[in-house]
Amino acid sequence: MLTNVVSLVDRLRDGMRIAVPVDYAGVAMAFTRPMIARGLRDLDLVCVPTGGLQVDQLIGAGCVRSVETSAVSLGEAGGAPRFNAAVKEGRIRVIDATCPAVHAGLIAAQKGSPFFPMRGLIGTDVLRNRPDWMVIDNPFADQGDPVVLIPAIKPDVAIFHAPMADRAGNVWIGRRRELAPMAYAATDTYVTVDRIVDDNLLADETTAAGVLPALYVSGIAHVPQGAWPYGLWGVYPADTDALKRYAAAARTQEGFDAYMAATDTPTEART
Amino acid sequence: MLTNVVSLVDRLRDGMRIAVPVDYAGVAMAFTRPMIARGLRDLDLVCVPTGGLQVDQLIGAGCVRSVETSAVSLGEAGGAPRFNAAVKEGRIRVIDATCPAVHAGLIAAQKGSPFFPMRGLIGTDVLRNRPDWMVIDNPFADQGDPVVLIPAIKPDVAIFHAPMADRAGNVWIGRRRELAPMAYAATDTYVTVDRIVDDNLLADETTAAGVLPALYVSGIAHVPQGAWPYGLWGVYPADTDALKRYAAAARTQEGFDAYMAATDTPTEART
Amino acid sequence: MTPQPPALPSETLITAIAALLADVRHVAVGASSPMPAAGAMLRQALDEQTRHVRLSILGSVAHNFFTNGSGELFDCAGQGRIDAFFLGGGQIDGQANVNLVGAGDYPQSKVRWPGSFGSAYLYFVVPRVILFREEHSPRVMVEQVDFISAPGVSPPDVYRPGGPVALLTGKALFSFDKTRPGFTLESVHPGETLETIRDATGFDFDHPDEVPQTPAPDAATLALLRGPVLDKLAETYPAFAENWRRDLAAQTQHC
Amino acid sequence: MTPQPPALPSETLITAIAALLADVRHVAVGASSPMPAAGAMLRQALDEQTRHVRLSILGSVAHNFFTNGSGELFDCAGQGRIDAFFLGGGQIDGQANVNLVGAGDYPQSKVRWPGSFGSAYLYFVVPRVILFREEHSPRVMVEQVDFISAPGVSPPDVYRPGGPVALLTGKALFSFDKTRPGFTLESVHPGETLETIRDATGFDFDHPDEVPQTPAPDAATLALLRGPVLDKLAETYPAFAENWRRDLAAQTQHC
Repeated sequence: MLTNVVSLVDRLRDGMRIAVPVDYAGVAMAFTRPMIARGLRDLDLVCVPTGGLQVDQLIGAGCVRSVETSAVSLGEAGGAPRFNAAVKEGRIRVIDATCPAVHAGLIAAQKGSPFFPMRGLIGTDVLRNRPDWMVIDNPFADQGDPVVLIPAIKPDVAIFHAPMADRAGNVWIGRRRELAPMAYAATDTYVTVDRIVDDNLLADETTAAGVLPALYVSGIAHVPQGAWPYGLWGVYPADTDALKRYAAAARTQEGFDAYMAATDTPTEART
Repeated sequence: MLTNVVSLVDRLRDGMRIAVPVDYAGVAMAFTRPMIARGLRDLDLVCVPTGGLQVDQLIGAGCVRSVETSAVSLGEAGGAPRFNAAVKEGRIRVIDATCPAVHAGLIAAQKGSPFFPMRGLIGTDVLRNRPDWMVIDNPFADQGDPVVLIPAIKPDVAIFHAPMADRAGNVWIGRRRELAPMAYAATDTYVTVDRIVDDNLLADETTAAGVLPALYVSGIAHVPQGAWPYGLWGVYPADTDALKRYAAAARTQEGFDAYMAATDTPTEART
Repeated sequence: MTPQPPALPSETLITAIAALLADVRHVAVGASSPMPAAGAMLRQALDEQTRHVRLSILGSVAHNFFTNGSGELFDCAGQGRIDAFFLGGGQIDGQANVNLVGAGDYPQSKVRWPGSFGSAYLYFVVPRVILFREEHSPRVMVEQVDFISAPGVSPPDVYRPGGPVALLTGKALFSFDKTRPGFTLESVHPGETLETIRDATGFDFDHPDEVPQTPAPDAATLALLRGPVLDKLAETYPAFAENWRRDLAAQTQHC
Repeated sequence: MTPQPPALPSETLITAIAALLADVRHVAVGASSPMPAAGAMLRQALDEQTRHVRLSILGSVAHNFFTNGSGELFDCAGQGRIDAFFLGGGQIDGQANVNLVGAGDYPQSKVRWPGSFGSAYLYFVVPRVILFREEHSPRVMVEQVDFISAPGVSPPDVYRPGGPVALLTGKALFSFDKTRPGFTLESVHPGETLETIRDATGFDFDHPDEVPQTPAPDAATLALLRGPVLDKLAETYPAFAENWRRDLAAQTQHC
């Protein structure tokens, strides 16, 4: 169960559907460069429910075929430059969603249900561009009451970064519970963690409350600060200056290539 | 937010739909006798997903009009005597469900969706006796693929017992997370707790992971051992002997009435 | 070393359960099901050198690997992450329909049982459902159940990756053929014959010409059962483990 | 005591936001929305003696009252537990449609913005959605959006307990009438007139004969803003709070 990043990335394949979490929920940034180095192609990314730096870098490196997402941006550091360029040039397929629809698709998969009904969406161009979603009349209503059905989202793989794991493979996600449905819905889940603890996290009811059980975890790699330059909820903040360095560099493909060819280091360690 | 059991029970009304948890997840037994003393009538109970002693006592005291449940029993202490008698005599309406259908109805309410689709159930007499459930053909399937739709369950009130709460009204439920959807789905949630802590449970990420936020909690009463004779998950076990004393007494209505008129005390304290 | 006392009936049952769990990765058992739990623990012990068999005991603090409340078992099963589960029933019929609700007319049943629990879902989605009921009598093994909590088979258009594979009772082991559909008597426990099974069973079933006897555990299996399995079981089912130890002691005295 | 410097334009906006939040019990704001957060904090301060106004700031550790992941906001809104929310938009049109996706043809937009986030849901279920965009120019306030992330109004058969009630910009405050549907100019900020608003707005709107000026905060409100609100805001939005303090200092020097 405990291994290293490269051996986990070796299990990824071209054309896989991969779920990644929102900026602040624990992005497994440590996977990104190994995924690019491996030359993965035609990945279908699912952002839960939005994407950022990792998505932008994988797109910039040509690994991505499609992105299902409610948004992609670098937050305070501005728009996602390689995502925006790829959309404009038609080099990737962007499948625009809205946050609760991504959650709805994962919940359907979690529950083993074929779809999940969702309010809202009627009359949006989001819905108009989703032939994979369906509108039916709510069969419980006396008269016409359109409701959108979101099909189950079943990623091949979910990847994320978490504060800690134990040696039995239990991962502590705390109140970032969107990570649990990602793992429930995915066939395999690969996790990087800041630390490995010796005690079983399920043995204490206080820590157990924040655990994603080993049952759903296929592999774990110990990577301190593995979310950098993103932060880790309640543990350390994002390195906004590093995000801005990337944003400035990646305005052009050449700038992106140069940035990725070099090594960036945490802003804090630079003085 | 912090008050006592009687003032919380005073907020209940005849005819309310009340959700109660499974035996081991924290039953607010301390509410039971005050509810009976108040003379509540025509309650519609929703067991999440099964019921036990509390349900049996409320039925025995004549407070209940209907029970939606996947089962009612006293576990090791045997069948639920007053429930079984009331069903046989047609004095209550039993709405038989199956565990995941109760969860599905609560999740639909949690998500603000009108219903939730569920596999299984086709061909069961459970489904045949639920005119409030519907079967449609999965619109995402190429050919006929029947799927059952469970309408949202929106209780007026959810009641349960938990290990602790803070003064801001946050309740720690740990990994008994079925209690959260109960509260999300209900209009009001009243909780008894074993202890009140001074620190805010959300201030620490480890405890926060197991918290039902105050946002969903309408009132809390401090009742040590408030689940007795049931236990509290990870804290103290059930008092099986007390359950057996009740089971023996409640075989007849007279026995039940006599038991409820007297005071029973924890077996441990009896020596 | 004193010779081991012969297998208790319950030890033979537990061994039969472990055999039915060959190759499963994850088995879930109910909170008050010591025998299935023991079978699963024996499976773990038998396979210890080669692979990890996951066992989830509902409602047990020590064997609970779930952290998302009582709904997680069903989610997990719906995701295809539970390979085997046990179901009982107040009535079981020859089509493998199970009734956990009551005998007689519904809803005012003559005898009311607790209710269907999760059977109306799990029976559909868990690939290997083992029907387990120690009482083997015509009032349990009926021709047709009075209430279908969960059906043995479903029409082809119904989503059904799971279903019953076997019925184990205190008297015999049956396999289930969903194409027919119906049960086939696989073996009878010590002391039983085709005739005694016929008398105790309210439904028709197939059987081989010669009905074999359910195998008793061999010495190595008995050692596992009475050692690590019994110790582990005692943590969750102390009363059951104590009875087991008492039965063993009684048998030793008679030897 | 030195006289307080006059209200900054941002302080007038924050005061207008607080007015729009009258009577709400629970307001949620986005992670990068310091002005709406300040408005909500002012509302809390104004009502402190009489009631508790709940404020959830998404992505903030200190102001996060959710424990069920990023989906809880939407669940909470769907349950009717969020009374007010703010939406921006790369484009906003006269029907209150908002576009957070991009300008030009979809999907290969000339300009691509991040995406719709939760707007396609929250706009339907939160009773009081306040459109807030400081830039008030014809390229933002358009006659018709290029992509509808979320529509201003819906046909009567669509479940829609929520929707837009107002549009607040750096120049003016509009109310929204969903029956017409359309915006009405309620007030202009200091330095603006009906004419400057017309020039800056790509859509038609109603207006009273005399357009009032957006009221500046009174002395008591200013004291709250520059005291507890600014202090509290600095915890979550340090850069914004620092700029605010700098602007106040610069203004004092000019007095």
